[in-house]
Amino acid sequence: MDWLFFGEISLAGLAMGGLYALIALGFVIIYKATRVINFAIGEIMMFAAYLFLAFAGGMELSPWIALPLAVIGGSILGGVIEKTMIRPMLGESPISVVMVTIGIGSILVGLVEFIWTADPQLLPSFLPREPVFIGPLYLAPKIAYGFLIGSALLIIYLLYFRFSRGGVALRATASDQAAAYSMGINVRRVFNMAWVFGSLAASLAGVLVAATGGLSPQFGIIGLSVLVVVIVGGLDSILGALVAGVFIGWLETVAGAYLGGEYRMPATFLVLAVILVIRPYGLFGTHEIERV
Amino acid sequence: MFRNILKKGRRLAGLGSLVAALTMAAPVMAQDKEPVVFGGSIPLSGVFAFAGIHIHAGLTDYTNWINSQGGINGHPVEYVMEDTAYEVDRSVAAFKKISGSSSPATYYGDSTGFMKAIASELNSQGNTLMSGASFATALTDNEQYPYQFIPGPNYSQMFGIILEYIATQGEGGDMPTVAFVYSDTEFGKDPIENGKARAGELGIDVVEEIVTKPGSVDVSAEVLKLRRVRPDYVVFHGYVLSPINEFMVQMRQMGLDTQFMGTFWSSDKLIIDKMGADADGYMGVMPYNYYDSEESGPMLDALRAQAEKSDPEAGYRPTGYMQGWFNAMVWTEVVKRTLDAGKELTGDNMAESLASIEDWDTGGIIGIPVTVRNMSFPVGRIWRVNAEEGRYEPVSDWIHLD
Amino acid sequence: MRIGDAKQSYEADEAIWTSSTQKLWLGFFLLILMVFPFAVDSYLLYLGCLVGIAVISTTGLNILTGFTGLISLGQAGFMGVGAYTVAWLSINTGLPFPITLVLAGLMAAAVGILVGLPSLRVKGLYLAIATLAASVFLHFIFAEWEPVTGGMGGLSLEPAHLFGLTFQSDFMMYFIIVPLAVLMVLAARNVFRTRIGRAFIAIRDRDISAEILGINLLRYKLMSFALSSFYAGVAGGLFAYFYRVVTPESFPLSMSIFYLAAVIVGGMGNLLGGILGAAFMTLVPEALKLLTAALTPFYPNAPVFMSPMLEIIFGGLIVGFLIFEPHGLAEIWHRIRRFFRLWPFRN
Amino acid sequence: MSILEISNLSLSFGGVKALQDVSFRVPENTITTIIGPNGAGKTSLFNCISGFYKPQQGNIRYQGQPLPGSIKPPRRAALGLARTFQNIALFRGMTVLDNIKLGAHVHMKSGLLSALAYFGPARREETAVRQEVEERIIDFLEIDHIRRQPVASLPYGLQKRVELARALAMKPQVLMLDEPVAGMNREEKEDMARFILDIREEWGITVLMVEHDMGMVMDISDHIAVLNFGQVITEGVPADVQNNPEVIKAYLGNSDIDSLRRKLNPEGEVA
Repeated sequence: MDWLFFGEISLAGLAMGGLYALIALGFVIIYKATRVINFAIGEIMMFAAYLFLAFAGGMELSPWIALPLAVIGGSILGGVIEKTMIRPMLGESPISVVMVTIGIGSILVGLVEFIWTADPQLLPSFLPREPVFIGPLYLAPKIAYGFLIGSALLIIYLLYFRFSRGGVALRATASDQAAAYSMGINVRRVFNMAWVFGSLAASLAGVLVAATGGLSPQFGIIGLSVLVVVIVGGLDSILGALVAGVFIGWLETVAGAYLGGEYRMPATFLVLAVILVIRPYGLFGTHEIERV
Repeated sequence: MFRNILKKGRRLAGLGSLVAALTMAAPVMAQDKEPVVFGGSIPLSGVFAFAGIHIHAGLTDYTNWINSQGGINGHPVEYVMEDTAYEVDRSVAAFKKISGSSSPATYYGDSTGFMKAIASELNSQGNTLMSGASFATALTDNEQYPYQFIPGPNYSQMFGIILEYIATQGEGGDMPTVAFVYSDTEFGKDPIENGKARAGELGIDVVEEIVTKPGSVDVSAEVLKLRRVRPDYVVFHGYVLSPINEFMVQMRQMGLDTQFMGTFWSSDKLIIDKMGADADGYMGVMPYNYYDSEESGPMLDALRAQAEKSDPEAGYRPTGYMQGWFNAMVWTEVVKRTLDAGKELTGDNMAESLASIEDWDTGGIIGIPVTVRNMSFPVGRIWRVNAEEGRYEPVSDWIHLD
Repeated sequence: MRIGDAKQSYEADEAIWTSSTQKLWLGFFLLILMVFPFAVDSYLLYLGCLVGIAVISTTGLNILTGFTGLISLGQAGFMGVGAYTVAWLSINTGLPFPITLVLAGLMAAAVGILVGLPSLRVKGLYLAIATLAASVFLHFIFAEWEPVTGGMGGLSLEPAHLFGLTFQSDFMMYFIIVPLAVLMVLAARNVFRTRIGRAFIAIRDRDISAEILGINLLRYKLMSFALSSFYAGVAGGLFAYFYRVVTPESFPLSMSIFYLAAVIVGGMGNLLGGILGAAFMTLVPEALKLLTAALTPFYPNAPVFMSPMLEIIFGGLIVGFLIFEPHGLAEIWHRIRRFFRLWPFRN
Repeated sequence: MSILEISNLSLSFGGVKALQDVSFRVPENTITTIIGPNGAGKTSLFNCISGFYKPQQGNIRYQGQPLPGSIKPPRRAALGLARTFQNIALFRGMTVLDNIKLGAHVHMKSGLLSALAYFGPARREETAVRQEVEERIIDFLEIDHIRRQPVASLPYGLQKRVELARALAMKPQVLMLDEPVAGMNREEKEDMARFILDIREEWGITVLMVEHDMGMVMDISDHIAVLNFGQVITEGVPADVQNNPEVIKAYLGNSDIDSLRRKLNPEGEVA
């Protein structure tokens, strides 16, 4: 076995996994606070990436201005979606809410095709292009820098939720909505905030992923990989999102490299299936007690 | 973003002829002869729209041009199409609709999936000859698809042409090595088996095979694999753009001097437009002259004139346009040959006329006379991107497979 | 105006069509279905067949999602199983279509049971994700198990046949598809007159109290999966005979979402809704196409926007119906009917 | 003899002890009531009996046979343990008739195939069930006027009655009622009490009930067990329980004894 090769593949996979972790974090924030499984997360990522394209490519802004603009745009989109389409579903069955998010995904794909056509696109390259070596291991520069930017946001998030007032409100709402409400926390605002923050993380990851892999209206399919991540990690576990994100990213890449690209999805979904059977609430998720 | 909307509007604007097509306007000349109908399931929207729009323009412009030349043996030509959004069921619906209302002699199919799905219907009707966007190897099976042909080399033949080119590039008896990178789709897998066999015959070593999902994926692990085997050539197939760019950029960042090549749908100017300087040196196999090539010929000049006339501002016309035009040209030739022989325009008669095409002069669309083999035109040429000029330039002679 | 009917026996009261007016309408509807293929052109005939297949598949998904409350993203995969079964059988055995279709249904049902097995441990959304995993695996199997499925190139098959008759044209296929669709909808209707159907609904409404009533959740969830995928399998089998080519790309995830949308738009847990939803969703693209054709003379770019519009409309219908009319088209239909039943006596 | 015997049952969630060493008996063909303050563990006990919660210790014997945790709720229903819920658990999407028919589920056998065809066994069975439900239950509970209505549209009192009807359709040996008259007005309560008595008298069904309305409890119970903080503090006939100082303490701690007597003593209420 070629350990150097394995090391390089693993490194590439772990770096990709870092981005998965970031998206999964966005997903988990939304789920924890609002109990909504957001099937549209891939499309929100896509939308932000197209915004970046519009700002950096169409309007020829500097990518470093376009990036925050696109990310802000994506998080506003998340907030708007919550307000207009998720909030009316408050109290409906989770299945209906999930289907609303599927519908939202479809609308976003249509909007993107409407505005930018279905043509494949490349994002203006904005990350350094010099190869990165970690010891003897080569890492593609886009992936390396993408990982760094993603991790930075991830750390900011973790600190924010730990120490800020908003973070406390979010965690309180996540653990007990009614109690949070009675403590004077504005639960509706927390819901909206969760969507904004969740979409923000997804948007940044969206731009970074699109920067390495290109962009088209089918981009949202990446949401499937994220779904695997959050189920494996546990829908309501931030730690789970991080661990599973990195693991699934690694597994996908290693399976693709050693078995072939057609094995990427089946490999991760196999892990998903196993987890569903042996630990249905994920590696780190909480098992909820059913009340009669 | 609104500029994009406007820009997209531009793509179709000058082609006001679309209106004519959709509303089946009367042909240009008042003739009492029955019109010959060209039908089409055209992907004006959806994922293949980037090509479909130009295919449509090519077909429309050709129709107008041939009518201005007096039609086919005095029969005016009518082009009737429907948008399919590149969905098989909608393509089938379009075919049923069009064949129910205007009995087309020839028909443009927008995908391999559609061509296969419609085959049984086509065979049982037996009065339409079909070609289209697909260069699928399977469609050259005359038993199963007697009324469908390929307007150029099929994908396997494209690989054959590419490999033949690569074989000539070896120095001092040292055969170059090659890696195939293709998408995990029917389209992507089509020529791989035949390509490997052909490489074996030519003594070319296929050192790596990489399958990826089409479109936006992270390919850094795959690039690392290629870094290990250091192929002299990488042949892409089954992609439009991504991840070709990513392979090229990353491999060059690693300092590899690999040459990159692609098949028909991966050899459009889109690659240059989107990749810019990174596209330099990329090579594609193309059976037609590019619109902006330095070649000329009566038909190629007519094409340029007609394109200029229908939309003076469009400038360059992509390969889809050339492909649409060439399809219609072949249809015309087939219909003409059938009518000349005094036969009816049935599927069998037209297929026979098609098979009789030998050393046919395409007037500059293809640089050499072509002969139909197994319902395809196994001819092509290798072109290479000159990023500075923003166009493809020929690097090989025309290659005609037997 | 109609007046309540007095019934002589409980059996009569349990009948589906309880009044003569209803029977009359039903007869009229069946007559239209009979006459339809003789009266229309090949294009409408084609659409009619498509709607028929969609009705079968939507009814199946409705049993699972609408009546039992188990969301599935695997419908296209199950249809694929049915389609491949039919294709393989007709290539390798030459069995007549009634047998191949039943086997297609059974095969899909078996796969459905397998996919439903996690419902032993997981419920609701986790189960939906299990079905998603199933559709990924099924696609993988379709694409990679070349000796059986023909790989990415798929399989081409001969037309359906029975007693020397060959069902090649859409016209002939119509007479397989539509009667089968009617039959299968009626069968589903029957199920919901019995304890089995009631158990499904009980599981959907309150699975814990269903359990206390002696309903074995796993057993009935699996039964619902089996029944639902049987319908999908038959629909897939018809799809195979209809297009006579089956490839892995024939059954994408978007197709599963299409059927979910049909169930939602039609009305979850309402068989009539399933029919309306299937027809509506199948015809939306065609209606949109007519609209673009009408707009093109004034706005030549119209066709470019058709596909994005379609995506937006699909998504908008799902979201809109869930928010504003969760009972779907069926409820709208009932409102219209109530209006006319009382008309002109009240508003 | 006792149809249901609970011995040394303990149940806890995490650190919370819901039941501690609970033992009592339900004599056959009686109306036995469990009373106790909120949070005393009454519903948890019901959930143990119906098989939802698995007690960590102790066992339950039913008709002389042990009921281990391996016997799941559906099986217990088939064995003749029926129940209603504190907060009504009807199927809101169905009509009254379908809800009641669901109760008969365990006594029906027809399979999927005959259901699809609605022919032969399925049809006969459905018709028979319909007849039985109509003649024995709907008439008895006087709900024939609402049989076609969806339950969601019914007032609270009627919903409770429909839930009782559904439980009766299960042909139970033991009928467990979780607060059958909570939230009802006096007239409705009286109706319900009459039904419960009739069920014991005419149908010969043992009733096990959790109820807060002391008037009704003292009126119709044959046997009462008092639960507090997960423990049985006393057990016996109403008159004994009523005057047991432990019970009085459990109920109101040390506050006004008179109001408590009134609450525990139905006569006091009348007076």
